Amino acid sequence: MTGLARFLKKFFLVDILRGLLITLRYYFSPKVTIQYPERVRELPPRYKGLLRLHLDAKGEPLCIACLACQRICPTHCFDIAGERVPQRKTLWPVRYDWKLERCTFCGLCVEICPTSAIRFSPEFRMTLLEKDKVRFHYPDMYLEGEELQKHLCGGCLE
Amino acid sequence: MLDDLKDAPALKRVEESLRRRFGAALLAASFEKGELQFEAARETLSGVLEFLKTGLGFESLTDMIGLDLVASRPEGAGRFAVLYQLYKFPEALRVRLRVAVDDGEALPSVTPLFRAADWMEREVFDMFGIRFEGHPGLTRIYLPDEFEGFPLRKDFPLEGRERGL
Amino acid sequence: MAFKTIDLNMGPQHPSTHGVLRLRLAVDNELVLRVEPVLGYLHRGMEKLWESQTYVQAVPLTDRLDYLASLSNNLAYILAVEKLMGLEVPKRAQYIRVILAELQRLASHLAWLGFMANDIGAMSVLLYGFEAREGVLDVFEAYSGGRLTVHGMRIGGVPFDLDERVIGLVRRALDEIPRKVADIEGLLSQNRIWLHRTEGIGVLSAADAVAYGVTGPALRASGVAWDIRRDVPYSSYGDFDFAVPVFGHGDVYDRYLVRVEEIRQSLRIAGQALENLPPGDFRARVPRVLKIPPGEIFHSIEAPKGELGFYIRSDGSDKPERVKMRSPSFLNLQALELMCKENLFSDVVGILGSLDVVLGEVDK
Amino acid sequence: MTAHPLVVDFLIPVLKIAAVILYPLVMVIVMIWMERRVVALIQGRLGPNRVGFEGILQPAADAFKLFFKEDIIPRQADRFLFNLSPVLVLVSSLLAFCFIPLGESFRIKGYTLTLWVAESPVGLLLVLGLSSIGVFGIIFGGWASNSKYPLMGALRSVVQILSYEIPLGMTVLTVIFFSRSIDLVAIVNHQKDARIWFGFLLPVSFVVFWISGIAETNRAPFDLPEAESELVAGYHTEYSGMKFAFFYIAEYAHMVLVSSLVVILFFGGWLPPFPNVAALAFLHRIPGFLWYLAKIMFFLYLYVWIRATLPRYRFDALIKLAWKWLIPLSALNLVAVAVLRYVL
Repeated sequence: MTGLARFLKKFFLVDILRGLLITLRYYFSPKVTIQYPERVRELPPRYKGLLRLHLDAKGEPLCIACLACQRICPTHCFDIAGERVPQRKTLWPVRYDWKLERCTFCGLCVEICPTSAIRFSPEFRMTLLEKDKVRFHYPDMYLEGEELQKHLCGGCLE
Repeated sequence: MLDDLKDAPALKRVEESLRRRFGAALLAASFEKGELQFEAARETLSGVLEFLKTGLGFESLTDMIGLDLVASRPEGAGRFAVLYQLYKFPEALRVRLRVAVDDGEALPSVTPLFRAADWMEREVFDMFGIRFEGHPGLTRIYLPDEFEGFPLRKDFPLEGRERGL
Repeated sequence: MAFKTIDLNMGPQHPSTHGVLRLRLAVDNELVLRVEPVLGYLHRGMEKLWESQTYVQAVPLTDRLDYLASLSNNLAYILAVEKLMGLEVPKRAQYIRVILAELQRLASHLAWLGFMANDIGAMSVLLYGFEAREGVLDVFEAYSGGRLTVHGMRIGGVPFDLDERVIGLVRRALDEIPRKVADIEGLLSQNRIWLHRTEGIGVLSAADAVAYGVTGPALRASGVAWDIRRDVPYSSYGDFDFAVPVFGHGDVYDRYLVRVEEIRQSLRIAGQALENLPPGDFRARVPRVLKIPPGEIFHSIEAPKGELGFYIRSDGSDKPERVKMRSPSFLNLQALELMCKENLFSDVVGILGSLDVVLGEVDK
Repeated sequence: MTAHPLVVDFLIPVLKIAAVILYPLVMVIVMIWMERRVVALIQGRLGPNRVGFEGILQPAADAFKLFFKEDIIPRQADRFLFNLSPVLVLVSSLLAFCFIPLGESFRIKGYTLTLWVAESPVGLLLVLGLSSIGVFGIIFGGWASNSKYPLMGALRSVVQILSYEIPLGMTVLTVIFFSRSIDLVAIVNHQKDARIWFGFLLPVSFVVFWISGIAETNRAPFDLPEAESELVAGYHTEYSGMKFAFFYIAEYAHMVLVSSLVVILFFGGWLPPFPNVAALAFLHRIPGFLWYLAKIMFFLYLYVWIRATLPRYRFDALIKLAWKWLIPLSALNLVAVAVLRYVL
């Protein structure tokens, strides 16, 4: 490119105008962000939201209190106790505490659970008012959707 | 001469020239998992590194690793060990030099040879308490200067001490 | 009247130090005389933690090292453990790992492009870079559920197979990124202000780069053609053909050019790996309680920031006796003083940005 | 029937003064909203659209918030100067608006209502003088905050504004060659009579004036005194609450002022475009004020558009650009226009 062409390009601000054209195109192109509470982005099935326990077909807890998840967890989030129950051979979970504030959502517990009792849910709303709501105790581990929100931040939804 | 070096001719040449140059001062040599490692005494450390850099062309000091072997050390050997991981650019060769250090002993600083060693030696000092003579400014790199104790030593409790600092 | 230099503190809480880095500067009005980085504000004692956790439990911890490239950290640590065990990973898992690692390099470089441009004033490029990066994060989210700390690799292979949904997202990302990068280049590469702020600034000679242990794009911008993916191939990188961009001046502009070119190369590699993805299982059998016989190895990969290496020493138990991480940003940052001397204050921001330093990796 | 003297001598001037103060503030509010929306839209974001219709009340929300924010004065700060500088900056900008003619004067019941507060034969000089008083506010503010980053921001703005006043002044001279008067109203009327806008007659002057205008108001790509990524927030780092709001409003008012100057000097204030094209005669029915407003909005949009696109200059290049490019260029342009004017 000859010196003159480069000078003319420089004098008539060609590079700056090209930049301005690009931003103008973006000004009129569709936007990336969405109006959050009104529209929520659809989450993929494997999304790592809050950990939830699950019941089997008969409504009994899938969890057999084998403590595999408690042992594998790098940040020691679990405190589980099971007891022998007449109606089935495996243990029945009596205490299943999960410390949300320690959890790094790494997924090792979900992977190692023999009966896949504990799984990630697409629930990403984790705002809560009282500090002790961070510790999930046994029955709360089954809450889903709106009841879970009611449990977490107590009725501000009305 | 290590027999299983035959499939790595370049490393074999390095091993031979080192043996020729230092002979007995080269305490041990091992070739496991494709990595050549030498053991040298504290006194000959600078000499060996100098030769490796200028003689054999290992210009890049990739890493310096401090070890606290209080649990797994053979009898009589120093409690600590410092490993120098070296690298030669064009031929992509890796060599590791190991030096045993006892508690309270100091190592000669290699900063004049490898400019990269400056912070690495400060980190080894910060974590293990191994001093390096001739280092331009041997102070702690991560922890505040008034911190007592060396965290990566095996006797340092995992949860830290009650006094916090 | 002796002229007093200002002792200026940049950080640890400053808009352009990308994390909690504190620079103690001696400044004569605008001219920088001394730069002394102060580290440790994000020191979490990773190496001590690793000694008290099993090999499997340590993987999610490596996500938090270079939190902009968590999959590269996973890959480096896992390859080191597999080399220590002498475990051979199935071909399909190696290809999936290459795709994930290259996508992670794209995400890291695009995030860097945004931060770098924003530091020098082009604020819109920050959003364009992040917009392009969203495509890659969607792949990670669909694949393993996490976007930033992804934990998408396991010892012995990868946690899931690539299903249609994930492959579709990868293809979409590989299509969109070139267009967005072209826009960003249109805004920056020939822009006179950008050229003026980056050309000839913070020059690092090849000899200094090697002496200071600088690796990665910064080293290749200084003219040393070294890329571990090509020179010491791992995880079947040898199967793909890609170019290693090398420039000669070693200034901020060349580091920008190297990373932009590397984005194009990563797109090629990920594309090739996706096209000829071999069949087979995606994860080798690994005993649940993993005990590794005594031994020690050092293994490093080409992470987006440079050579990320792990030295692991095992003592036969299920926990490593010692894990040392070789952090590229730590050593790249050491060369900052050399590059910033005799430059103006606003260049320190540019030079620091061009090194692409992430403090999670520096402070461990 | 002439209007009642009380109305003429008291009510109308008071109303006009109120209008002069309200006009820039309204423009500033519109500007705050426009800047946040336009930059957002350029960056692919939606921008504030929650408070009020499409986020129109967002500036009011910001002002309300700033009003209640705690007003911190650094301990060793020089209290008097620290409090004075925001006032200085704001007052100088608002005061300059008295001389800006917004539209033609027209007659109501025998009384000519003029759309400006004061018409002085030296209007242009006054406006330029007042707008450079704002610099003192920035310098005192930066100096009085007694902390390093504001000090550097203040030092930068001193040199920047001084070096860019010279090309600004010279290009204004070329306009005066043609209008033969520095009364703003006369300049516009002259463009009406000559049926051509000075902008087309003196393109080089317009470009240099516009670039210097951007530098004068510390706007990107010359926003070094308040460079977020380097000096945290430049000269107003230590300010908070209403004092910070003063700086914020003053900067936008200054931008509106420079846009008005560009419009008046180069694009015929309130004149409708294409005066000599008969077919477009209906354009004259639209009042002059709306034309003036439309032109200003274009230039304000240009400000924001440039800010969203261009990176920031480094300090030495900024000064080099002024002294090596703009000043020689405007000097040459001055001579050329003078010769041209003499020959014609």
